[in-house]
Formats: sequence, C-alpha cells, structure tokens
Amino acid sequence: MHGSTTDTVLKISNVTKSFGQIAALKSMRLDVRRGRVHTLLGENGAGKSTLMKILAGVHSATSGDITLDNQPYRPTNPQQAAALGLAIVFQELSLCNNLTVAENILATREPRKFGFINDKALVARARSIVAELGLPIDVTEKVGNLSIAQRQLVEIAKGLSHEAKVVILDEPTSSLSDSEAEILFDIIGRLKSRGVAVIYISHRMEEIMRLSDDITVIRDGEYVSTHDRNDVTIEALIALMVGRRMEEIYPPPIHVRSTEITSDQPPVLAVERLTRDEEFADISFTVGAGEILGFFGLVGSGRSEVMNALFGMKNASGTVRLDGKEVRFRSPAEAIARGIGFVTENRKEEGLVLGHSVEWNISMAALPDFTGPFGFTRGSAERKAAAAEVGRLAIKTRSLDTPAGSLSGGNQQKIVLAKWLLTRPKVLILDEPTRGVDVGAKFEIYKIIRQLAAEGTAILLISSELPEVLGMSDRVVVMHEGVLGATLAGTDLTPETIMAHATGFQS
Amino acid sequence: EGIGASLLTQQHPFYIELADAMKAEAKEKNVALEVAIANQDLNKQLADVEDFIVKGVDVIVISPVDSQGVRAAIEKAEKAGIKVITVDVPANGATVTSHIGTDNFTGGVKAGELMAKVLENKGKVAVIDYPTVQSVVNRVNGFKEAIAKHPEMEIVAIQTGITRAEALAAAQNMLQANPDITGIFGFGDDAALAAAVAVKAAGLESQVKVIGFDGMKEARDAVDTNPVMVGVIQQFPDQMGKQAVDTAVKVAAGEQVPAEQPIVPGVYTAK
Amino acid sequence: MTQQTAAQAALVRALKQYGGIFLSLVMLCVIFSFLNPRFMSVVNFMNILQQVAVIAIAAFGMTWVILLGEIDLSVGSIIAVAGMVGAQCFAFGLGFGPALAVTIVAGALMGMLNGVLTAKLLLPSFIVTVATMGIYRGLVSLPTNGAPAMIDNATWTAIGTESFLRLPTIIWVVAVLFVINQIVLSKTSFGRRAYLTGGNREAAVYSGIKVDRLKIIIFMISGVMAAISGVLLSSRLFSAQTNAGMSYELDAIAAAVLGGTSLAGGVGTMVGTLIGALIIGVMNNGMNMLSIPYFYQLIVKGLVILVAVWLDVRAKQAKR
Amino acid sequence: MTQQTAAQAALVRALKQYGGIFLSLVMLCVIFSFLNPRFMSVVNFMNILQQVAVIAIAAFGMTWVILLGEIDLSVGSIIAVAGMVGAQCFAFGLGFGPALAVTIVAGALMGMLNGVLTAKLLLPSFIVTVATMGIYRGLVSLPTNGAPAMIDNATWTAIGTESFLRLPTIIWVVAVLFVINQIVLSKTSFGRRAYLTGGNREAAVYSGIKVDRLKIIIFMISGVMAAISGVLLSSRLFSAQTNAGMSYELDAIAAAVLGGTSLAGGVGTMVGTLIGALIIGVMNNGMNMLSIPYFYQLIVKGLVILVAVWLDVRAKQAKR
Ligand SMILES: Nc1ncnc2c1ncn2[C@@H]1O[C@H](COP(=O)(O)OP(=O)(O)OP(=O)(O)O)[C@@H](O)[C@H]1O
Ligand SMILES: Nc1ncnc2c1ncn2[C@@H]1O[C@H](COP(=O)(O)OP(=O)(O)OP(=O)(O)O)[C@@H](O)[C@H]1O
Ligand SMILES: [Mg+2]
Ligand SMILES: [Mg+2]
Repeated sequence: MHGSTTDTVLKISNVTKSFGQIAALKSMRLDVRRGRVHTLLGENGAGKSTLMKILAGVHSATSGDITLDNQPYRPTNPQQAAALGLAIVFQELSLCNNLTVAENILATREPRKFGFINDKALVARARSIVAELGLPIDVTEKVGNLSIAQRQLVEIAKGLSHEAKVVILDEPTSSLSDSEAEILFDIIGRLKSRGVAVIYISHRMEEIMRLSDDITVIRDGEYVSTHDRNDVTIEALIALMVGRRMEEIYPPPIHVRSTEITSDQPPVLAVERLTRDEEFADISFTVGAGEILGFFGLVGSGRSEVMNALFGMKNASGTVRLDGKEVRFRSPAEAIARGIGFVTENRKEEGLVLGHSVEWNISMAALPDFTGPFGFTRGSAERKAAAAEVGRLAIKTRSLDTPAGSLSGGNQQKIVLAKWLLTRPKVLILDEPTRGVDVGAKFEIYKIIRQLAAEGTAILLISSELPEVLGMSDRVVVMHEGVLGATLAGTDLTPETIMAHATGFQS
Repeated sequence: EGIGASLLTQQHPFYIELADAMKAEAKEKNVALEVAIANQDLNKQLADVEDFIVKGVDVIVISPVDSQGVRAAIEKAEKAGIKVITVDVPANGATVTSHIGTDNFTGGVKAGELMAKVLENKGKVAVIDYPTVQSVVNRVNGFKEAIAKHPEMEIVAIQTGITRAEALAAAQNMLQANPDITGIFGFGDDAALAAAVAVKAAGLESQVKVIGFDGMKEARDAVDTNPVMVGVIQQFPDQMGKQAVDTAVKVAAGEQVPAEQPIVPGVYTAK
Repeated sequence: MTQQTAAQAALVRALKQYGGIFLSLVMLCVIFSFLNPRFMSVVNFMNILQQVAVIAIAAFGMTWVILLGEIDLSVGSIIAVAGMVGAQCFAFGLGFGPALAVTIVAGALMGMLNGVLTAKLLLPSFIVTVATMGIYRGLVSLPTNGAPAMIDNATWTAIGTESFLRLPTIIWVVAVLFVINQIVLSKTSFGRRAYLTGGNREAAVYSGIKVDRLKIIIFMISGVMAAISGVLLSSRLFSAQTNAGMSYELDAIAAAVLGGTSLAGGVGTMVGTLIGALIIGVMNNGMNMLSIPYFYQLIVKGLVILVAVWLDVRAKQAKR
Repeated sequence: MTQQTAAQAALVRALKQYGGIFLSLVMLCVIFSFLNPRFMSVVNFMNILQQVAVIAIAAFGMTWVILLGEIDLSVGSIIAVAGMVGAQCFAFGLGFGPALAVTIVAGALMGMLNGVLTAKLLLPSFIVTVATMGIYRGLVSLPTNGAPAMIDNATWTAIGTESFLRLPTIIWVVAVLFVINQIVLSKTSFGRRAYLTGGNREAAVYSGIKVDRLKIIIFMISGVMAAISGVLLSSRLFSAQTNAGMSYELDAIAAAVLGGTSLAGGVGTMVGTLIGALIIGVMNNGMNMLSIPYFYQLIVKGLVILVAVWLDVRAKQAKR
C-alpha cells in the first residue's frame, strides 16, 4: 500500500454481501483518500454497484467493517448516509418521470416556508445548483420529457446537490457523449480541489486513465489489487480485471466475403428524406450487405428517433427501400418479419422482460420461428437455440431459467443482442450496444458485430463513444440537431472532422 | 304534479308486480307517476326523495329500504310539505300518512303452522334467511314462534342465502351437514325455489318439504307441479300497489285515509 | 409579471390540466338544464352537493392511495363500520365529541391494518383490501346481528340535516376537507413524497423516503376520510345501516380516475377528484330529475364515465 | 433421467411453485373434516366442485387478463347477461345449440368492447370495466324489466343438474376448460406472448408482439369464460336472474391472486387459479356445514384470503 493513512476518509474492510444464495461481495476492501479520485474497475457483475449501494444505505452489508473519518459507518437508509457526508449518483436512473427536474433534484429537501413548500425558492435553488455545476438543463421541465442523457445529467445534479466528504459516481458517463462528459470531468476536478474524495466507476478505459488517482480492481466480488494511476497501463488493468491478457480493444474486420461487397451492388437498405416533425428532417443514407454504418451525434441529435421510425414504432414521411423495394412498416412486427432487428438503447425499458427467464428473453423476437402446428411452442428447439446463444456470447448466468433481471448489466445487454441474433436479421440496428458493458464483454460484442457483418448483415451502429464509432464503422453518418451533418468514409474518418460535423461547426 | 314512488328494488318479482300495479292504477286514475329504484341502498333512496322534492310532486310513496333509516327521507318530505305513504315495509320513528303492507309476522306464523301440518308436528327444519331486512326478520320470527309450539320440532340450521345462487349453495350445504332435515323454510320465493333444486339434486325428494314466502307466479307454479314445494305464503303486491295509488290520490285531494291498511297474506297450497 | 396576468396564466394552466374533465361536467349541466328547467336551481345544487358529499370525501382519501399506485377497496365497508361505531358509542352513553373521536380512530385503525399488511407483509393492496372489505363488512353486523342501529344524538344527526351560515353543514365539511387535502397534497413535503413514491418507488427509496411509513399513513388517511364519510352518511340517515356504503369504493375510484388520477400512481390532484365526484353526482341527480328508469341510468352512467375518461385522456395526449 | 425421477422432479417443482397455496387448501380441508365428519365425503366434494364451478371458470378468464397486467371487473355482469341472452333465445324459439352459440358470441362481444376500449383508446382497464360493469348490468334488466326469466330448455338445464359418466356435467365442463386454458397458456406461443407482454409491454412491442390485438383477444377470452359461467349458473337455477353474478368478479380475482397470479402482470398459472378457486369453495361450503353465521363467514373468509396470500408470498420469498 502507499500514501499516508491519515488522509484516508473512507475505509472498507472485509465486507461481504449475499442476496439469498448469491454472494455478490466476498471480502471486499477499499481505502478512499481525501482529494483523490479512486476508480473501481471490474467486469459486469463484479459487485461494484452493490458495494456503492451499501455505502449509500440502500443495502446493508452481510458482514464487515466500514469507517468514515475513523468512525464506524453503517447507514440504514440513504438519508442517513447523506447526513453523514456521502453523496451518490446511482447507475440505474433513480428519477421520477412525473415530477420536474427541480422537484427531483431537491426531493425530500424542499425549501419550506411556514411548513409549506416554497415553490419559487425550490426552482431558484435548483437553478443555482444546476448553474453551479454548469449543466444545460431547464429545471422546470418534467423529467419524463427528457432524453436519457439529460436524465443522467439530472441524476448527477441530484447526487451532487449537497455538501459531501465522499462522492460516488456509478457509471455517470455511460449515456453521455463527450461534450457532456467534459462538463462532468470539470465538476470532478473542482470536487478534488475542495478535498472531496471521489469514488468513480466506469468501463471507459481512456477516461479512467485520465481522471483517476488510484485504481482498485475487483473480480467476482473479491478485491484484487490497488494501484497508483501512474504505475499501471490500460493493458495491465484489463489483464487484472478479466484474468487474461487482451491485445486489442477492437477486433479487426473479417473480410470473408469482401469480394462480393462492391459499390455497384444495390444497397440492402436505402433511406430517403425521412422526416418527422420536430424530431428529424431529410435523413437519407444507404447501407449495403456486410457494411457497418456508424451513426454519431451529440446527445439528443435524433439518432434513436430515426431508428424508431425505421422500425415501425413511429410514423415518418419519406421513403425506405429494402432490397430495392419500397416498404412502409406500421409496426415492429412488420419490420421484424422483413428482416430488421433493433437492439434498443434502454435495455430495462424496451429490451428485456426482467422478471422472465433468460431463455424466454432470448427467444422473444424469434417466437414465430419456434412456433409449430396449432400455435404450440417447440420447447426443445427453443431451449437449444437459447443455450447456443448463451454459449456463443459467453453470457454469465446460472441457468437458462434464471430471471434476466438478476443478471449484471453487461450480461443483460448480451441477452438483448442474443435476442436479435436469433431472428437472423438482414439489417441490424444497434443503438448504444455497449452501454455499461465492461471491456471484456465489449470485445466479445465487437467480435459478434464483425462476424455478423462478415455473414452479410447490414449494420447500423449508433454510439456516443467516438472511439467505438471510429474503431468499428466502415462509414459514419454524423447527425446534428435532427439533420444529417455528413456521411464520412475513408480518410475523412478522423475524430476532428466527426466532432466538427456533430457540433455543427462545419456543415 | 303527481306521485313520486321510491321502491326498494327492481330485481325482485314482488316489487316488479307492485310497480306494475301502481303504474296500471295511475293510468286508470289518470295521474302522473314517477318511479325511482333505490337498489337496496338507503342513501340512494334519500337522494331519490330529495330529487322528488325538488321536482315538486304532491305525494310520495315509499317502500323503505329500512324502517328506521327511512325517517330522514320522510322528515325531509314533510318539511317540504309533501305527504308520505309507505308500502310493504313500515317506517319507525316517523309518522306517515298511511301504511299499506303485508303482516309479515302473521305470514311467518302461517308458514310455521303449514310446516307443522305437513310434517305431522315433528322433525328437523332448516331456514334460509336474510337478516338485514326487517320484514324478513319478522317472517322468520313468526315462523320460529309457530315451530316452538311443537315440542317434537326443531330448527337445526339457519343460513343466509340472499340471491338464488347463494340460497342454492346454502341449502345444499345444510342438507349435507344435516341429512335428517325434513323441512326447509325459505324467506322468499327465490330461497324456496333454490332449496327445492337442492333437495332434488341431493335425491331427497321423498323426505324434505319446502315452504316459501311471497307467492309470485314462478313459486305458485312450482307448488302446483313439484311435490317438494308443499306451499307458499302469498303476498298480494297487486292489491298493495293499487291501494297505494288510490290512497295517494285521496291524500292529494285532501281526503282522510286510515293510518294502517294491513293486507293479510294467504296460504297457497297445491290445487 | 403583474398579478392579473399571473392569475390568467393560472387559469389557462388549470383549463389545460382539467380541460377534458371540466368540459364534461359543464356539458352534463347544460344538457340537464336544457331537459329540465328545475335542474338549474340553487336548491338542486345544494341537493347535489349533499348527495355527492359521501363519495367525494371517500374519494379524497382514495386519491392519496391511488397516487401511491395502490388501491383501497375496503372504503365502502369502513363507511358502514364508522356509522355503526358511532351508533354503539351513543348506545354506550358517550357524548358527541368522544363518539366522533372513537369513530375517527376506528377509521384510522382500519386504514392502518390495510397499510401494514400492504407495506410490511408486501401483499398487493388490491387483495388486502378485498379481504378487509369482507372482514369490515362482517364486523359491522356483529353488534346488531345485521339490523340497522338507530342514532339518537342530536348533534350527530344535525350534521346531516342542519345548516350553518345558510349552507348545509355537510357542504362545509366537504369544503374544509377538500381544502386540507389539497393543501397537504400540493404544498407540503408529505404530499411531494406521495407523488415521488407513486411515480417511482425505487427512486423514492434512494432519495431516503421511508416508503413503508408513508404507505401506512396514506392508508390511514383513506380510512379516516371513509370514517368521516360514514359519519355524514349515518347522520343523513339517522341510523347506521349494515349495508351502508356498499360498492361506494367503486364510485370513489371512478371519481378519482375521472379527475385525472392515474391508477399507475404518481399523477393526480384533489381538484380533479372533486370535479370527478361532481360529475357522478350531477349525473345521478340529473337522471333522476328526468325520471330515467334505473337500468337505463346504469347504462348511461357507464357511458358517461367512458366518454369523460376518454375526453380527458385525449386532452392530455394533445397537450404533449 | 428415468421417467420416474422426471415425475418426481416435476412434483418437487410443483410443490415449490404451489406450496404455500396448496398447503392452505389442505389445511382448510383437514380443519373442516375435523370439525364436521360429513365434510370429507365424495358427495360433498362433488357439491363443492359444482358450487365453485362458476367462480373457477370466470377465474380462468380473469387469470389471462391479470397476466397482462389488466383487470376485468365486468365479469359478474357478463355472467348475468349470458344467462339472460340464453333465456331470451329460448323465448325466441331457438334450440339449444344456436342459443348456446349466441350466448357465447355475446360474451365474446362484451369482452371485445372492454378490450378495444382498453387497447385502442388507451383507457385504464379498471375504469373501462367499472363502466361496462354498470352498462352490462343495466342491459341484463332491459328484456324483463328486472324480473328473472325462466329457462325452459331441457338440455340447458340438464348441464347444471345431470351427470355424465357418473360425474356431474358441470364438473366435466370445468375440467375441460381448465385443460384447454392450461395448455394454451403454457404450451403455445399465444400464452407466451401473454406472459411477455404482461412482464414488459414496451419490450413486447419492440419484439414484434401485436400487443393491442393480444389484449383484445384476451379480454374476449375473459368474456367467453364469463359467458360460460353464466350458462352454468342459469342452468343450475333454471332461470336467468338479473342480479346473478353480482360481485363474482371479486371472487374470481381473489381466486387468481390466491393462486399466485400477480396483479402487476407477467406471473400466473391456471393450476394456481384452480387451487385458489377451490380454497374459496371449500371455505364457503365448510363454514355453511358448520352453521357459522353469515357475518362471521365474511370475516373468516377475509382472514383466510389474507393468510393464504401471505403464506404464498412468504414461500416465494424463501425460494429465492
Ligand atoms: N438485488 C439483487 N438481488 C439479487 N442479486 C443481485 C442484486 N443486486 C445485484 N445482484 C447480483 O450481485 C452481483 C453484482 O452486481 P453489481 O450490480 O454490483 O455489479 P456491477 O459490478 O455493478 O456490474 P455492472 O458493471 O454491470 O454494473 C451480480 O451477480 C448481480 O446479479
Ligand atoms: N421519451 C421522450 N419524450 C420526449 N422527448 C424525447 C423522448 N426521448 C427523446 N426525446 C427527445 O427527442 C430528441 C432526440 O432524442 P434521441 O434519443 O433520438 O437522440 P439521440 O441522438 O439518440 O441521443 P441519445 O439517445 O444519446 O440521447 C431529443 O431532443 C430528446 O430530448
Ligand atoms: Mg453496476
Ligand atoms: Mg439515443
């Protein structure tokens, strides 16, 4: 170990936590020091969020000791944790859609006059919090009307809205694009300089190396090791985390059928002047068999809306051609029947039925394929197919009958992917497919995407991570405020040109 | 402006016959008659009467949901200067201009006497009742009093069976629990008809006799054709309805009417 | 912003929020006064308000419960128990004050039982309150073996029959309870917590709200409101009926939902609920005034509920 | 795996899944046979099965609806309408077959109305079916102006009174409907879609499930089951009563929830519902056999529901 113990503010030793028979944490320890950013690194399901929820008073540890400023620390509810000097930005969105941003940020701490809530002061206080953090949000808007990224910002404002000795950020950037992430990094810098200890959780290696002072690696609920940022490399950390060495972050393109993909072949999907009022306008692009077409844009640039329209969830004007024939889908069922797959961006809301089994979730979109005469399901075929997908994507689950909701985030994401792979789509839309996924699993997902492309699937890859878009795409469509900025390919594919189009400085 | 009538329910043949008789008589006498149905809810009855008052009817005829609770409605009407006549169920704690109704207690006694007669003064009897309705309580009390006069007779079970389906289940279960029952008294036609079905289903037609109360057509037909149904106490809603309207017309014209107009029930047995 | 424009803005907002439902109410009134001139009279409106009081007050309590995403089907039975408890208190020789207190405590206890079973044993409130609906309905019949009980306390019965400052006392009670519920819901931290918890239970827990306690208190509010309804009902009827309030829970739920309270939780206001209750009251009264036969009334009432909720849902969709 | 161990494994799984509720049923039976030796007899079990048939069949339909996260409160009224439609068909001179067909189509149509209003107009099913509960209850009274209607078709009444292969016909009907519902729910992709949609509607839409159509069909299933219940009830009573089936929807819901169907949707089985219905039937029958007064029966019934649901919730928590 290194550093003096005197500036340790939070000390965790030998903490264990079980949910029924599942041991989420076994012998966890952590020393968090004042004025430093301490990153917690581990695969999906390693137990990071569980540890943080214990600190926040949401869960209580099964055994072990925690001290805060050398005092025993065992909060029984979040309010107590906050009072003791802990602030947390939760990984899973913990906001109320039916209330405004201000009401959410100051929930249970509303300013009062004669015992009654003072709404003017409430808005003013929330405005000042948001302004101080430098976040671009209107506090009188209802949270339900915000995009996921904006909600993430509200979450940050809510977590950081009161004085704290220790601030926990559990994957705060997983749905932010770079420019919003920069705002957050600024905030973290200011917290550090005020002597606040920050516990940071992320799966984005670049930002971890940039922000952290200390890095603790955990694996399967167990402590592995702690390092000073200056003493380690990304490669070494990844090796510690996944238990093996990884040479590359992006797998190379597989050119199995490269001879067949030529520019004079008709594209699989051709979209022309797709328009929907107040959301996007005049979107045109094409994608060929075996091509990966990246979609980049800042948060709220309308990429998800375009994909929803393509998939038959929403009406839009314009023409869509599939294999040269004009199509107009009135429902996802029609889109799926014609060979379109859609890995949606919010796996909890649109992707999974959390209470049902892994098997049922995987077979969900391909159900017609597993339906025999008289509508009976073909159980054994279904089970075999689901088992094959679990094996292929290395989904960590105890059995096929485990409820999807009890898997870790990354593994849940893989289930959503598996669900669409089973439909054998001609065109697969991937909306932020690696959101919240650890590096090891990301690599697996990238490999699968490459494999699919090699087999001739046309792929639309939406991502807010610039390296991901650059690393994976053949061409990139850049969107800005609902319109198409540019379609870039070859030597034009540089971070600078993409960002320039995305921010609208060049059009 | 005519007569307003607030009736207990519209889902029972007795009240349907009552309402029909009232309407027929009103047509005969050429007076306006409006009927509101309380659906066994006293609060709705009160609201119905309040609405009659706003409409400004001359006389209100009530068949009370409850003898005591109807007082509020009667007092409201009288405050507004409208005379009230009750039919079927009397009112307690408030005086009305006239009451026209069956003597339920006497009817119950008659049912008990008939039961004793067909069972030759001995045996075990069951009762299907509806304890929240005062007129039914009176019937059952009359029945009990008559049975008590016979030392070799005993009431072994009393169960509630408000609807026909409930009465059927109650009768089945009582027969199952007490297979030596020889007689069943149903507080109304529905209860008795359901009991007769239960007796048949249990294969006890030769052992168990059923007596009902109300005496609507369906029950009288059953008495004529089904040997299990030995008799039914017959009320006369047609007379009641006619008399109620006649009385209301007289009251509206300022004539004197008797405060009590009892209608004695009959005993209907197979022809 | 001048004061006038602020008021105008508030009006516009209110119209937007309650537009659909308010429209339904106005339309009903217009239709009825067209069909029967006696409908539009002060006396009749007093009638309507008094007739709707019992439902409206129960619906205030129900609004809290639905706001949390729960439901309370035992309300009708609590109404009956409250009347019976009052009657028994007087039979026992208690005075008006103590009897009222005992009745309200009884309502709170019945609500508490619902709340504890829901919050602590994690049983769904629908099934808990279906069960307690039966239990409370059974309890009400025990003292008198099913017979109604007379209430011979002049103060108690005066609530339902007398006036105060030329307005029937019942209307005062409704007004006061409406104002209290409205203020607590919209202006206090307690009300805000109810919205938060109903909107996202998990988020509420993460925000440090003691959700269990909140739930229990809210079921107690519903119990107390139902008990007050029971007091009014029994005072109007001079007696406690064992079948009093039967199926009033459905009317209370209908009033709340008509008023825009979402059964999914997190959305609703007392103003909306009051309008919803008035729609039900106006409908019942208006159809009586037109001498529409009972069965047709059932049908029309169902249709009006459907149309009103549909107008409201449509208005809300259009707003977005 | 040999066949025997497979059967054993199935038994263990079933015990785990239905342990809590099955235990409640067995306990009730033991207690009642202890208190009244006549309870434990073949004749009495036939009685119970016949008495519970109407509730059980309606509860099968209700299970589908609740599985989707919806509710159908109009079931009791549909039961009444079905009987009346049958009676009117015979009054019209139709034979048994056509009358039965018309009745079942009527049930399907009433269910379809519920489904369309819920799925297409996006109204909450609770309020839709509260409204149609009133509407259908009003409709049932129109032909006879509230009076019961005699049914004078020998085949129709035979269903409720005759036996087939030494078992009462009613029991056959329940058994056949149970098997059909159970198979469709657990073995077909229609059933799977219901589970998935109930678990997460949004995810179901994105996965290509036509949720609206599914919802309408499921409300139609509920309507048809209720109509068959109505046929049985009217055949047992030789007549169509206008107040038939009143509040049976609550018993049907209680049966489904007792049987482990979650009101939140996505969870439930027909086996559970059947056990739930049997608990209700055994309870009613046993208490009648013991001559427990009506009001106490209400109380005991409520308590048993609470205890059974609690045992079930506890058993499921322990399993995790
Ligand atoms: N409430 C719960 N009930 C049961 N198991 C749980 C619960 N919460 C978490 N787990 C389990 O505990 C383990 C650790 O989960 P945790 O959410 O802490 O992982 P994580 O490291 O945050 O992963 P990710 O990077 O995907 O967010 C997982 O196996 C998860 O399935
Ligand atoms: N549920 C919603 N309700 C209302 N507006 C929404 C909703 N979801 C998104 N929007 C709005 O639609 C616009 C486009 O959002 P969209 O999600 O398509 O953007 P995006 O480019 O995919 O960005 P990201 O998904 O990273 O937030 C944004 O202005 C956003 O605020
Ligand atoms: Mg996590
Ligand atoms: Mg998006």
